[in-house]
Amino acid sequence: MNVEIFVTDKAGLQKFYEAIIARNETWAPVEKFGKFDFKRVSSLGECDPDSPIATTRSAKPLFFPRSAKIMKYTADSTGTRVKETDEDPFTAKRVILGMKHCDARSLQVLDKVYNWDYIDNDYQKRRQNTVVISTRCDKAETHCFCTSLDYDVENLDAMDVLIVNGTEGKVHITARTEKGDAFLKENLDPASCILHPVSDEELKKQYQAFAASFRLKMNYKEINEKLSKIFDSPEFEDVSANCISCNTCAFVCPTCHCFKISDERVKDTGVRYKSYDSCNNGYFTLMAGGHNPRPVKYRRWRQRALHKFVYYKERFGENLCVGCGKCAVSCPVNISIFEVVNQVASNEVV
Amino acid sequence: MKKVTYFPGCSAHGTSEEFDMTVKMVMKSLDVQMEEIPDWNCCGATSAHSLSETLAYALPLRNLVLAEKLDNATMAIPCASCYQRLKVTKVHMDDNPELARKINSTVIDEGTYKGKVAVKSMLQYCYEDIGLEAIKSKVTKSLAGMKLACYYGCLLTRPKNITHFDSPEYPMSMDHIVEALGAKATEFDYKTECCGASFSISDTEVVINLSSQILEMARESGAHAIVVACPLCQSNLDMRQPDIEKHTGKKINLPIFYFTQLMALAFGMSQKDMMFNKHIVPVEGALANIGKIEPEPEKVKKPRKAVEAESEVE
Amino acid sequence: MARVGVFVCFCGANIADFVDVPKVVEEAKRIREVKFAIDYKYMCSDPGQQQIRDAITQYRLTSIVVAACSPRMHEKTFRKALSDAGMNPYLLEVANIREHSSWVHQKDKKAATEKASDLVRMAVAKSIANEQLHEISVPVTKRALVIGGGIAGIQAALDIADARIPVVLVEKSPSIGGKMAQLDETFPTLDCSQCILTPKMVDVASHPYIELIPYAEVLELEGFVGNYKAKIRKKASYVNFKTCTGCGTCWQKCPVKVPNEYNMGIDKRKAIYTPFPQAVPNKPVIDAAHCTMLTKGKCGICAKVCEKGSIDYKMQDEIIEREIGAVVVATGYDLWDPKPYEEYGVGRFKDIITSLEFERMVSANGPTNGVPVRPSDGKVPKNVVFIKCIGSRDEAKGIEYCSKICCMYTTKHTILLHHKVHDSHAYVFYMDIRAAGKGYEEFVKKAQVDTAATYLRGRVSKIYKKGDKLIVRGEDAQIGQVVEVVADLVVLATAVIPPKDNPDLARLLGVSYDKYGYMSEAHPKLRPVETAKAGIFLAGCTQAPKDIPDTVAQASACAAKVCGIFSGDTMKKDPMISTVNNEYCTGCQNCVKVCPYGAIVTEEVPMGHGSKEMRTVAKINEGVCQGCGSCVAVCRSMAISLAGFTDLQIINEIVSI
Amino acid sequence: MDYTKQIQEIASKLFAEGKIDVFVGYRLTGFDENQVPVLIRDQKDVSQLVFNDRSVFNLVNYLKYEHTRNKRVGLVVKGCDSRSLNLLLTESQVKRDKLYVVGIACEGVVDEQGNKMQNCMECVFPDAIVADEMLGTPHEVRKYKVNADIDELASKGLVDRRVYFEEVFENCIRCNACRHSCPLCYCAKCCIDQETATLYNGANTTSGAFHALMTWSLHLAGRCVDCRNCEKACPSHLPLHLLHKWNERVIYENFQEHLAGVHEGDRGAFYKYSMQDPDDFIM
Amino acid sequence: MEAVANNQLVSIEKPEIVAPPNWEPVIIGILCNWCSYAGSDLTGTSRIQYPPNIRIIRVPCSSRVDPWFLIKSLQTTADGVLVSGCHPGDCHYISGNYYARRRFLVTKKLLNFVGFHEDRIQFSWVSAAEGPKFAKVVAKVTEDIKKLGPLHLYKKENFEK
Repeated sequence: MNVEIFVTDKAGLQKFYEAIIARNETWAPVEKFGKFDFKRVSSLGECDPDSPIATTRSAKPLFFPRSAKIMKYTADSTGTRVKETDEDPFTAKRVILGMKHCDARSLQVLDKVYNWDYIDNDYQKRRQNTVVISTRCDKAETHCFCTSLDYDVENLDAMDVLIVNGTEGKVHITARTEKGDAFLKENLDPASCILHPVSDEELKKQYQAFAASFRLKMNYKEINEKLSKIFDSPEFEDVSANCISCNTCAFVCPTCHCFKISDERVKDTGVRYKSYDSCNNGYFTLMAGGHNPRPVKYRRWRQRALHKFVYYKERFGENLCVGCGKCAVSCPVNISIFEVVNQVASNEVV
Repeated sequence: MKKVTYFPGCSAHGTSEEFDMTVKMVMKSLDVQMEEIPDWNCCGATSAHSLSETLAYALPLRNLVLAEKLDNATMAIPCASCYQRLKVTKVHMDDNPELARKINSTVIDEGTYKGKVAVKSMLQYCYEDIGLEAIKSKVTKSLAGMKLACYYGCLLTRPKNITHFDSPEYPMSMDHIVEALGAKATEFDYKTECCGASFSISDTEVVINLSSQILEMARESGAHAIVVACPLCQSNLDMRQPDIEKHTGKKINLPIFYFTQLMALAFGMSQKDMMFNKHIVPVEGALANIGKIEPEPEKVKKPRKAVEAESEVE
Repeated sequence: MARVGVFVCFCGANIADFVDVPKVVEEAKRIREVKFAIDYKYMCSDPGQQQIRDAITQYRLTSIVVAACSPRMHEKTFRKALSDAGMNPYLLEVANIREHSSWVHQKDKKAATEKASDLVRMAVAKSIANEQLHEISVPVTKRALVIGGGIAGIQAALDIADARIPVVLVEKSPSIGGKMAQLDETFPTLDCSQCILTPKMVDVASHPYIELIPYAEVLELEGFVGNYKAKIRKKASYVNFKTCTGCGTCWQKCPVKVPNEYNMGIDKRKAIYTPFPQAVPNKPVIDAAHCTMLTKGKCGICAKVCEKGSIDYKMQDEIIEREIGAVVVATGYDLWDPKPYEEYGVGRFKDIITSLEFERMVSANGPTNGVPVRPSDGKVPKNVVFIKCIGSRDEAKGIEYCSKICCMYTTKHTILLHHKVHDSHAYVFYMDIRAAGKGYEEFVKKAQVDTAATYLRGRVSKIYKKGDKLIVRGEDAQIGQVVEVVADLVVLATAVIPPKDNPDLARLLGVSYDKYGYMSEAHPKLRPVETAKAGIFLAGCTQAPKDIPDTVAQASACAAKVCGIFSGDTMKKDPMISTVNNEYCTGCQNCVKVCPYGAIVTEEVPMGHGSKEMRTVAKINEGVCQGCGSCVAVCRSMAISLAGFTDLQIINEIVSI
Repeated sequence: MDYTKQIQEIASKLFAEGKIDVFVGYRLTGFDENQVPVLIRDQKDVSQLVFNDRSVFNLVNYLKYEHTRNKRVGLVVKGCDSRSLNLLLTESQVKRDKLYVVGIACEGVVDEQGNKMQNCMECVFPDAIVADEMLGTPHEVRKYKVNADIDELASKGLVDRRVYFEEVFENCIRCNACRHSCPLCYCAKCCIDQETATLYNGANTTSGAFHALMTWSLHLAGRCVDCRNCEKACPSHLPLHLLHKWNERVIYENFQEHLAGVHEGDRGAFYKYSMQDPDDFIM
Repeated sequence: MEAVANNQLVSIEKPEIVAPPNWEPVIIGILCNWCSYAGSDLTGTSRIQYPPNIRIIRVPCSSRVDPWFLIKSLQTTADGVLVSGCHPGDCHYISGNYYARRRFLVTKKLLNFVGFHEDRIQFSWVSAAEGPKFAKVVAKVTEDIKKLGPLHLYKKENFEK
């Protein structure tokens, strides 16, 4: 496939960003309390979308908010009625700047589960109304290992628009999807660019040099195979010993998508919320009546590791982990999932 | 060598010159170096605390602040009144840092009050810091034969929660000191009664009345002289004695000594330096008793004891 | 689904005039859980209650809200109505729309009505979370423990035992009798103290329902009302009481002399002794601190002279355990040491004595054969000065309170002095004469006339010695002058203070005590006999200074309370108490720390179903818990809940306003 | 501050003597200089142990898991950690005779950027209070100082503080990492776990986060030892220490200079009282 | 922020929020059963009038009051909270109010620290005999809260007044 690449310079890119922010509801990595997270921005000064910044949390909250209203109801002696819910603030049209490849990739993974037996309309709406703009990664962080996983790392269709910082101060802007194409037509001033057709192969080639620079590498195939066989390995108990069950990994993970439902009632009106949950949480599998199939930490840990590396793949043909390393960065006790799955898989099944 | 900060107070330069003098002599012989507070000021007694609380605290506080510059742990004050003002100020300042900051701000030019110097009367210093043993060791000319009534006055040990020294009603520290010098302290119940010094000028009658009772009780206790540790006590009891004798028609003739004068005497120093000539009541009669040791009276049959703590075996 | 009935009361015009009652009913009907709502003129009347009873069955109601007066007024009434209709009475909630709305918002009917509706909605929300509660019954052990064998302990023990309830009477010293046994005569009747006390002492010793344990102290008390377990240490007496006949040879022959406590140290007793001739039990004990056989291993005379061979130098302290249901504390009082009165020369002048020393001197069986003498020279005093309020009412040196009995016994002492030394003269320095009591004022008046004692109102400022006399200087406030009295003897009426170890005992029993060390009653007016800990009662001076009649009255009151507890085999208790959910309890024991009643203990439970590993959790003792909820608020893991005031109930109220 | 060798020796000796079943210490992550807590169960693994100024995490936290429950545990504690251990001992969560505590006279630890942690600069008790064996030179007792951040924030106006904290609560995602990383949060049922009951604010809303953080900090008021495990754990990087240090300051100033975990048997300021407690804020 | 007319009430913590016309605050009063609840009953029996904004919740003792009752109240229905118990030394349960006092102080200061006006949470000791005092306390609290305007911090999103 040949794609059109707009080539411009730094000043042109700056203008492009300014135009986006001025015309759209724009989200970008913004520093808060010393770390970066996606925040609504109203001027370019607030953010720096030019270099790909590893945010603490992914862009997941924009599609799967930490807490979303499902419905609102009233209950009195005449009966219970569902009321109109307020407009979901996350379904508005918006643009996300500076999303890393892995984050963008995670949306593709999530799409599978959200389009599976139940179609989550809110999610679909949020996806459709969002334009994702990524800047090409140029540096592997300590915990990055996206290149070792099974999907095509050179797949560049996860984002709608890709921006690549080329040589000699040149900047390449490419639309990767139809949505992206339309977006560029709307927001990019063609006068500031040179149109330059380039083959997809060429783009991918540029990428390979960068991929070679990764320090963390694993043999995904082998690990996937081994993990699927060692459900009963005592090794899980060992590797999870220093985990403190804090849920942080799941909450920062771009692909974790478990949730819980809670009701809050004041007087005669109530709201039903859907909020994040995590399989590391001791209550996660607690059933009415008190039975809990995963009462101890290592079983929950095993569930998380296997779900990431085995189960999702079995069901959807894709690995759930995108290798972004966010969980290892945020882990209060510095546990790395990369290290752990390698360790578990390196032990022979007894 | 010990070092102590010295706050002489105004009377040391006037009525109680002999106190100041003998203190310095005695301390020298006891190997104590006294450092006078540079540029000290009036302690404010008694006019300041009847007029303004701030002034009453600020005057002594300035002295306390200056004293801290000398870097001695303790300051000793011969005058009971000065001692009282400085001690009260110290205790209140240490208890209430907020107040201390406030008062300190009025004399802030001199420095910040830290509360690190202990305030003691000269008597307390001799008794606690120097100690009876050290005093005893310096005695060359025992005062044996002399019977002395120790008079503390109203301020040295009171109020108890300020001074924390000796009994407020029946103190014994000076008694122990004079006994260390070889003299005999008489049982004297009026040792902390008021001598009326505040009315010294304004209502002499009161003074005559109160002081005469003290002198009479001292006489009755068999004392040859009275020992004091306060310039006001001394001047009152000494100066008023002729008036009192005239008023009551009874001869009293009790010289009033500073305890440091007697210490100097017992340490064998020259009588000339002790300025006995400043005394109104002549001292010679009393001093003549030194060396005249009475035979111990035969023991009277022991009266039955009210409480016997120890058990005894028959 | 909850089905709530709401009953709104007019309270005649009390509510209806200021609150739109029909509107309140209408609002209540809009609530989802309310299935029935009605108003009535007087809900508390029988027809009103009948409406509730009828609606319960007719509408299958699961909880009831009555909007009427304060629950402190009629909660019990309506609970009874629920009970009568076969409903658990604790499913009731009362919305206080009278005291909290109609009576306090009389100028604004609209606001009062809105508020009343809110209060009803809150009560409905709370009642939904109400649970069925059942009165708790606690079994009781019918045996009482009396601590202290003074007149208070003796009276309480006798009264309880007379109701055929077994009593364990523990006395610290070798004999019962206490302070009263040291008194010569008692005011205001001048009865001989020994004459009225000793028969009671003998009764105690011979009573079939009283177990007397002298020379012993309570070490531990655990459990709760009706179910205490006491550990008592019986000190070694070195004399076998079973064989000893009390013949007295041993103490006549004993060579060791010790100051006699009974006579305030005025004379001596032996190292083997009975405290006084009429002691009960009248068996000697060996004072281990002074006996040379026990301290140095030399002597052994008493063992040699004892024909019965009752002396056993190897005897050890013995620990006795008793199960009991209630405790009467009657530890009595001590006298304040007047040492801080340095201006009086206390300690220096031998002829200043305390009242109890004087009492012993004038006592017929006292050390001086009933004649007061000067300790310094043994002469009989002529001029005696009595000074009252020594330590009492004196914040600076002593304690703030009035010791209550000093005025009366000083008056008695002037009489006794007058009787014993006819040509004597008494001077009394006093602050006030407090003679409130039957016959007391008359007693004082008569004494003043009979003895011609000089009463001087004012404080003594100084005592000094002149020759062999003491000069007492004080103010006579009535003439506004300083007076000096020449005295042969000065008697100080020292303050009554609690025994030194009262706080220790109070802690051991789990009873609170005040800043002086007196044990605290549950309520100063309405529960003066009980302590805050159920089943522990106070008699006599252990609670506050008292004279003998008051002490005896309080002791009998204790007996009545104890008998009340023991009137059935079980006790009924309000079910609004805390419970622990073992699953959530972490065993941190914060609740144990804050519980004012010691109602929380710990227990071991399995870690999980069938697990062998054990963990510690808190356990509420139903018998002791009073339902304050302190433990609930400090329980971070929310394992404790207080029936009637659960988190859910309170939150339901908050969110439904 | 590097006690790697000493700790390896101690652990090795303890295993050799059969005194412990598990040793809780630190090892390197293998990726960078940061460290992972490690539970050593065998003498052959003690060579993994390290200890230096990157040994940040408060290991007392591990005493609440099944891996150490009812086992004989060897443990490395710094000053702040030992205070939390003291509280756990007081609250009967661990038994002293089952522990072998290696106390550190701590010189302060550093954050990921290598800067000394703020709490270490303000530390009052750098030396382990509870220890069977001490490493390092003991420090003199330091004076309690009010945290500078607290001072700055407290001196701001009400509205400014509200704006600041609104941001905090808005950014909280209620992952409860704070409560799980806190050694003093050992409740089986935690009041801020959303599952306990919807009654207690179940949803991950700002309002729910406000409730959770308030309640949580009040449960730690008078107990928090300022080890900052929670703050390090927070993926949103919320300044959680502000809440704790504020409470600590209020408690220190009002309740007889109370500091948490300093004395054995002291459960914290809310589990005792004094007649002298301030009463002027009550009408 | 829009200019607000002088006579309009704004929330003290969020000045951008303006009180609706005829706004009346809701105050939750948590009273201990033995002193303050009895005292409030006495206010009623004495017919002493006070503002009708307070809604009273009965608890056995001030020590039963968990700080999060106050937090929950402010989050949902209340503009202000009053907690009242027995005077120090008078607690029916001996020492409950001493423990409560400590918690209250810290809770009040903490909420103030994160942006609530300190008058939003108030405490009082009202004995069973202090009917007039209870009325005065309620009047004062009501007046204070009225001055502060409506509370909109961390309100439950479904709560509408």
